[in-house]
Amino acid sequence: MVPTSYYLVLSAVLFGLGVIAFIFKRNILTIFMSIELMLNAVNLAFVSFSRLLGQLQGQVFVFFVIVVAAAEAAVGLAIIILIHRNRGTLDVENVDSLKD
Amino acid sequence: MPVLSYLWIIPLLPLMGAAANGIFGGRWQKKVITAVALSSATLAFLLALEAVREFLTLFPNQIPWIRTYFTWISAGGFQADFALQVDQLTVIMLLVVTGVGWLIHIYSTGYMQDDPGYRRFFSYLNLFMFFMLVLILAANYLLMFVGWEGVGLCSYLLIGFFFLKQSATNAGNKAFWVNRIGDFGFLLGVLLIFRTFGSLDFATVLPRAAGMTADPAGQIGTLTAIALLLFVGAAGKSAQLPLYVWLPDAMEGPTPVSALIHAATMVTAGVYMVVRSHAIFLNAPVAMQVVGVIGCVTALFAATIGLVQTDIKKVLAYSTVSQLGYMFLACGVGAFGAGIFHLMTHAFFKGLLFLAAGSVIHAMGGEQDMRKMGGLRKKIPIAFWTMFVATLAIAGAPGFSGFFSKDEILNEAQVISPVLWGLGVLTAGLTSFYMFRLLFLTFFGRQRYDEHKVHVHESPRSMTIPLIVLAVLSVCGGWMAAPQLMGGVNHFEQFLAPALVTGAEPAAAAVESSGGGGEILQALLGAPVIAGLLGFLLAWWFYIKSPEAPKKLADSLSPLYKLFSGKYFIDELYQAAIVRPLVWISDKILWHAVDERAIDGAVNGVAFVSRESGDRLRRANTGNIRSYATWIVLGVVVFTSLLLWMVD
Amino acid sequence: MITPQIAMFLVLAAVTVAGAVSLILQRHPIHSALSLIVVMVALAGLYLLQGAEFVAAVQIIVYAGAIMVLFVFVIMLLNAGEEERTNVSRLARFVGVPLGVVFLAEVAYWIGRATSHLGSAPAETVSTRDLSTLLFREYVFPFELTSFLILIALLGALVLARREESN
Amino acid sequence: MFPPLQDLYRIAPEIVLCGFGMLVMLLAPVVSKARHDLLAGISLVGAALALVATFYPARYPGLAYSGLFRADSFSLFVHWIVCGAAFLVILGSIGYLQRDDLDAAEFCALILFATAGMGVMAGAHELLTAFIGLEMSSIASYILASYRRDAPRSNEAAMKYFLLGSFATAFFLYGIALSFGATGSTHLDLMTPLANDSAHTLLKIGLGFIFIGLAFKVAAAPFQLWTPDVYEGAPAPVTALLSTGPKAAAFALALRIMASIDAAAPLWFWALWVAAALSMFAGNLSAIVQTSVKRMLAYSSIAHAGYILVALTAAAATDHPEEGIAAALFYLVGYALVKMGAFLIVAHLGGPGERLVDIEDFTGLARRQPAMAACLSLFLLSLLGLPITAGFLGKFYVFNAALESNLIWLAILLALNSVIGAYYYLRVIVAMYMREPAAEIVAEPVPWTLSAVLWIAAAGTVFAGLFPARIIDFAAKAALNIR
Amino acid sequence: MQQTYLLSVLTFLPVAGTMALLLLRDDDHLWIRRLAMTTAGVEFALSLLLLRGFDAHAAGYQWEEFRTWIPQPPIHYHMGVDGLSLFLILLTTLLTPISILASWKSIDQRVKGFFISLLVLETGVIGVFVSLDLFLFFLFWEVMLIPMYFLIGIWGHGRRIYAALKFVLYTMFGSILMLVAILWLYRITAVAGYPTFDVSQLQALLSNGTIALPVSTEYLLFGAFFLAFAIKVPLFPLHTWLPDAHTEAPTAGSVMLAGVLLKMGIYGMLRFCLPLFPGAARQFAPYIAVLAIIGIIYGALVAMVQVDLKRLVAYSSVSHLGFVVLGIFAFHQISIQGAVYQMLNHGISTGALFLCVGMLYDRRHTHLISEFGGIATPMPVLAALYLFSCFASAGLPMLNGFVGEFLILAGTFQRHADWASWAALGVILSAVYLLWSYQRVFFGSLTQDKNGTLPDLDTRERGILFVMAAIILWMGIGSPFFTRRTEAYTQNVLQLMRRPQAYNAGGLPKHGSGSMYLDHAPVTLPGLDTAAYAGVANSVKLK
Repeated sequence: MVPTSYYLVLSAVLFGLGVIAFIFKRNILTIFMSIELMLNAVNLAFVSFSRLLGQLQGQVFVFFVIVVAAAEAAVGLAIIILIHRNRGTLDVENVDSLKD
Repeated sequence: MPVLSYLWIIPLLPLMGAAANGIFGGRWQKKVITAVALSSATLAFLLALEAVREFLTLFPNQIPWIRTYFTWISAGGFQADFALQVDQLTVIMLLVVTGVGWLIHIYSTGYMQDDPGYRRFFSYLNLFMFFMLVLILAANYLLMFVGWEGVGLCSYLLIGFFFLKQSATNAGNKAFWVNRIGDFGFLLGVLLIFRTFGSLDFATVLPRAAGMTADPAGQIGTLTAIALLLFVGAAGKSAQLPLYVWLPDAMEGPTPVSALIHAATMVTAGVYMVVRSHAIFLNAPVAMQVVGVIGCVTALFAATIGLVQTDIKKVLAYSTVSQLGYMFLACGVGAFGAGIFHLMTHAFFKGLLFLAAGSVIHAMGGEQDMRKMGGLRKKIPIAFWTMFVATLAIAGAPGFSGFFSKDEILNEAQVISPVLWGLGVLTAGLTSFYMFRLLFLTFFGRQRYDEHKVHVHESPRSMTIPLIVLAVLSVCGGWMAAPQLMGGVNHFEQFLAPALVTGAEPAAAAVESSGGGGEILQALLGAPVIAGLLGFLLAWWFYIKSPEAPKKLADSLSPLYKLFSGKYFIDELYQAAIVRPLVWISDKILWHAVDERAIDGAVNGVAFVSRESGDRLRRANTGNIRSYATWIVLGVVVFTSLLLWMVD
Repeated sequence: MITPQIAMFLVLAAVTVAGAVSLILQRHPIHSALSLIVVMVALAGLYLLQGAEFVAAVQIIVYAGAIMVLFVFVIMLLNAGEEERTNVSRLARFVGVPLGVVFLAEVAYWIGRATSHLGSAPAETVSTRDLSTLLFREYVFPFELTSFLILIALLGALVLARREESN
Repeated sequence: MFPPLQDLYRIAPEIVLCGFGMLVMLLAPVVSKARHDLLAGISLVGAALALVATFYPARYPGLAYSGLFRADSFSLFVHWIVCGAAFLVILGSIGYLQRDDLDAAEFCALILFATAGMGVMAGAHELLTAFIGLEMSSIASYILASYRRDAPRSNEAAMKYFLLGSFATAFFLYGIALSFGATGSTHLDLMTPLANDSAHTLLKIGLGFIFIGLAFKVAAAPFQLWTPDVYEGAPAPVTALLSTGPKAAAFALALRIMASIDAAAPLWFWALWVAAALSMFAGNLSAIVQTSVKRMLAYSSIAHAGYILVALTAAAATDHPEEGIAAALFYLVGYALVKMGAFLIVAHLGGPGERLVDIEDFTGLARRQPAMAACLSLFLLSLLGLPITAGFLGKFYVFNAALESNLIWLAILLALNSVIGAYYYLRVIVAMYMREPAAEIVAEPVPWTLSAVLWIAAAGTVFAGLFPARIIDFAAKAALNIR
Repeated sequence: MQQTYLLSVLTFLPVAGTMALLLLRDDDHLWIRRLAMTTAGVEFALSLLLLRGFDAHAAGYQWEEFRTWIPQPPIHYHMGVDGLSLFLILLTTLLTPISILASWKSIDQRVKGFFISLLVLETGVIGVFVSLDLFLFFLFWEVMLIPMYFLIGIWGHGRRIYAALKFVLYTMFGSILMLVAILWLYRITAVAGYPTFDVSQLQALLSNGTIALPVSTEYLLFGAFFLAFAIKVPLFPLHTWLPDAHTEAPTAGSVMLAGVLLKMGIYGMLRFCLPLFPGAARQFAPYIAVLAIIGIIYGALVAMVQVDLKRLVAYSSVSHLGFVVLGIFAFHQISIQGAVYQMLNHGISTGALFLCVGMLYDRRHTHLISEFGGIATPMPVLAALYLFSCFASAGLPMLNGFVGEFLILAGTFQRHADWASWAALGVILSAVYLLWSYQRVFFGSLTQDKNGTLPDLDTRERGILFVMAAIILWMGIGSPFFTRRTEAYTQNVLQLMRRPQAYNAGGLPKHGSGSMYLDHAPVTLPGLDTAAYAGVANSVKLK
């Protein structure tokens, strides 16, 4: 059988990669994707924990997370569209009129 | 005892006069003002006489006669009452102050006739009378200090009376400040007295002080400290070295003021105070020596300056300083009685001198430089004769008042130390020299003024009468001591003695007994008289016989002459050594450097630093979310590491 | 020793990580999106491996299917081009990315260290019934809330995306 | 298997809020645009009713929905704050919405939903429920932040808030996952580490991440950088909401976790300490150099988060956390009132498009609109912490708590910071009262709704500043019943 | 104790006045002035009642009012008057109408606001003097800042905003630390089992040894309190806010500032620092005395070289208050009485000086000495009264200044002859800077012909200054009237400073306990299993 720690480490790695992506990417869309990546990592953690502990909650949480992700996606994409509409760019680094 | 029991009336009268004139006088015309001022002074004098009469009827055990009217200050264990006291010493001072003061009031009505500040002048003058009376009637040191400061105030006001003149106001400030330095000493002395005796009443302090064992010679014990501190005050008020500098400048004031305040009464307050505290001084040998030496040196020092002054009032001013020196010399050698005696006679003849000089100036239309006078003998005979009498008196011509007092002082000094005596005699010679110089320059020789510019005229009666009265006093003011020469008793001393024997063993009395009883001839041919004579002859030689002589002498001894005429450059010294540095330090260092740079700089610095750091901090908000995310991750890493590594 | 499951896991894990890395490295958002989809599919596989079939299914259908399609759709809509590697924020570039790596290392290390000894749990498959009972009994409250969450999302999309009728 | 009635009672406020939210949404299409202020009125009623509805949880306290939700005096207190905030924001923004003709319907609906989310956070007794509540309020706020669709700054604010917010949420969620793994449960009262020795580390990381997620929400340094941008860019009424409701809810959640999970407090103590200190300085110092009042207030709210964190630190430091908790709650009340008022005033004075929010534009306000200036001064003074205002007593209690836990140094830092704060608050007063206006600005008439809000806020501030007894007593009760 | 309301009335009457003012139209200046004046007048009249009913021999507080205000932490609305505060209140109620009169004409901008601030200020100050609860005290202490801030900032001159900010920030810096100290003290009492903010109770607890502060704690507490008060006084080197504030403030502001606000610092020292922390006070007395003496001399010297009259007077305040602080920290009954008396004197004579300067300013709109010269010719009356005030503040006998200074010196000299001797130097210097500036302003011939036409004082101004002069004279001659009433206080404070060797614990009824809410019965709501809630307070296990 596969030791749980493998899954957990994998989820940690994915989460970390998500974080790196968030900082590294410039396109708002991809940044948003990196958030999705992080959420997925969390899901993995949930699933493997639920399996480890033999409790189903973990898996239930995954549904909730997915729903939340969906909601965020709807709103986030709408905001992104607005940004693109008003500024004609998706590069976060050009969206910095609010500062200091 | 109508007056003695209501003693407060005497000082109150002049105060009322001052208040009335000062506050309401604006609307009154001159007559009323004159009436108010004069009546208050006159009444005060009359009541003083009555008081003296009543005093003479008292039994010895009722003396000192003390009346307490109300509590002025009381806090914790401390209490100072508004209490007046009369004893022999007070009586003398009372007569001098009210009497001379009264005369000078009269004189002033004439002298200030045309001055716009007439009302102001008289309210000040009355106020002065009030404070002076408080000073001498006070029954404790604190109330005495009230009068002490008060007369200082009035002197400030009256010196700066012509406040449009820069020099006058400067002189006023100088007088007040220098006096304040003295008062600083006096105040500390008073504090020390309170700390030592737990009270400030003469009636408590002096007997105790007398009862204490004297500080060993050459050492500074409590009593000596007190005595010295008090003497600092005295030196300030009575213009002794090194605090005399204000008195010559004080001549900026109107002449009657110079006569009353800066010759007859206020400046002698120091002497009075020392005599009043003689019980303390007697047990403080070091202090006694200091007083004597300072007095003697001042006498000589001022006399030398007086030799070469050309301003008639300046001469008199320095002579005043010198004479005050005599009085302190007397105190220093324990002859307090003699000191007071000289104080009195000096009040007569020096007051007279000033008033006469005043009427000369009046006659000359304000001219004070003797070199521009001369030959006034015929034009203003009264001024001349009175002044002549006064000169004889101050020069110590036998029979005149000055003769007795000065002679006595020197006798006493002789007993204590020949050196002091020698210097005293020398001073006597100088005194008669500069006084006759003044007389000759002013009244003899050819007239050195322009007949058409100034028409010399005799003063109005209001001015001449006081002159004559004072002249009479200057002649016979000293006769009370005369019998002594015939081996009799010195009535003055005898009268004063009870006030001076609060001490367990009155040194004064001892000295006196040893000093007394010389016979006439010795006295008449005594060194002082000789010296005086020499001085007179010298003056006659210089200013009548060969008027060009002084010039020659001045050239031959030019450095000495410069030193004298430059007043030993003491003022310049003070300016350079004290005043300017103080101002510079306060301005450049304390204010600008410390206050503005250092302290405020620090305060504003804090504000600046926080603003700067704020500016740095807000730079973190680049507006770029990638950097924000970086910060967040930074926080995450730090905090998780904190948790994982640190916390456990 | 490598059991089939472990081998399976390793493969899937490799795919996931590769997908994630390519998500980072791809310049064109569409490629990133696709690599994300890869990640999700692989994750679904991992769920299956752990016997969470239903979750795996949802993962494929909702996540990869619905959400990512939405992404792709938006990318097309805005025809977002390649992202040019601007580097306005030096902080992010020189501090942020390394920090990210540090973070990854730290968390992975600690979790690995902490759970290394846990060993493995049997992969008995979860019955959907139990899942649903749990969801509709215990967790009915958050479940209801999620409905409002979606309502909010709808509202948001409505508010934000619609154009002013005025212009 | 319908949930028992009591459970419904216990979430009555949320039901009311969501119900009215939906009602407004349903009415929106049928009511003509012109009459949308009617809908605002309806949602106002909703908020008010929600306040009233808190009577039920007060009447039937206890755990609901198999222990996911908990109604007690603590959640009650927080409910009052958030519902009150919602009420005031809606009332205060009516005029604003009309002026900038923004649609009132969705605006109010979103506020109601967000508030419901906050309510859930306040009462949540289980982490995932809390998470859902958090998401409700957050997502709603993302939308609200970009409510001025065609204002680039508004969108930008929304974008930043959204991306960073979800970023932080991911951490929060990961934290939940890890602590779930460590304790085998997400019910706050059951979360004790499992016997195995992996649990401790996992719980550490988990709670650490949860802390970070919450710290982000309450705008505590070093997670605060989004705050000024978002607060400045978002429409001022939304800023008013953001700076009060969600913050209060997040603090409530943090307190709840801290008090319920035994491991949390000692783990968080140092983090709280550092965050408090950093936030105070970061907020105050950067606020000094601001030229825009709106942004300055944003920074000041960071500083105030720091002050409240001091109270939390105090609570974490002792086994008698009541004083810390009570202080935090009281502070939140005063703070919410004041910040609400201040931002609404800025919203009004900003004029169409909120262009006039610089200090320069406030010069001579005392002449133009004395009442307005007086109110703003009162609020600023309260933020500055001068007596007879709620702000002072808030600080007073925070100090008290800090000292009770022997956090002398933190107290002294707090003291220094309130002096620094004085500097920039007074600068605004200087501008309003002591400078002559640079440019001539025409004063707009104040809509009665806004003035009503301002009066309420001002009165509340002074009242709480003079007679805090009731409030602090209830806060104390809440603190005692937090678990 | 019998409940009276006089103190509350005194405290809040001015605020009531401001409420009335708010009803008036903004431009109805005449009636605004009249109303303000009436309020202040009535206030003064009422405050005289205090004097009448005051029992000079009672040691404790009189006219006490005691009501519970905030139950947790136990904060009481506790007011009372003793010899210390009595005359300070009278001073306040006297100076307020005076400054209203003084600004009758000179304030024509935003008149309403001005008088409102002035009256609120009065409330704040009186509140400070009457409150016997640390919390209440601090409340008034801070409230008072705001009106003053406005007075300086709105109606001031020149760099008024800088000055106002400086004033507030300086004061706040001190007072916020004091707040921390207050709370710390409260915690200590709470832990000891007697939680209280009540001043008299604290004094009792500490002096009868029920609570013994650890030395280091006492030092820190003393430091925090003293810092706040020293800034207010102000004590060198914390004085630099004063010259700015004074120079820029309007006349009324300066009068209140110098007359009353500075006294709050002294009051604080006497009311709190000495009785509560005698050990620390004794420990630090030498250093404080040195600072005070530096202040005396430094202030005088800097005043000497000022070019701006108001600045000069401001620095003279630094010098004078140095005397007061010295007197306090000599711990001698005489000197403390002197200090109390001297702060009244300073209020009057410096107030008078500021009024005079203000009258000059009204005519010429400048404070620069160089702008004047020879003013005595056109304005003899002002010249006379100004000189009078100068001598009052220079400590001329028979005027008020002397009595205070002398008592301070006399008392100090008993213990520390050296301190007194140094301090006495101030007596010389004060004469120097006052008379020198006076000469430059009033004496000599007119330097500028526009000064030649200045009108002399009108009836209102004369009235003001005559009143001040009369008081100066009275206080100079009739000092026992005051000292008799402050005697009991000084004895009391020195009594409180003695600490018994043996502690008699349980001197007071023990109520409450360490934590703020432990005496709250844990609240149990129906429907909850009360077990989970019982004794919650202790059950939260944190380490």
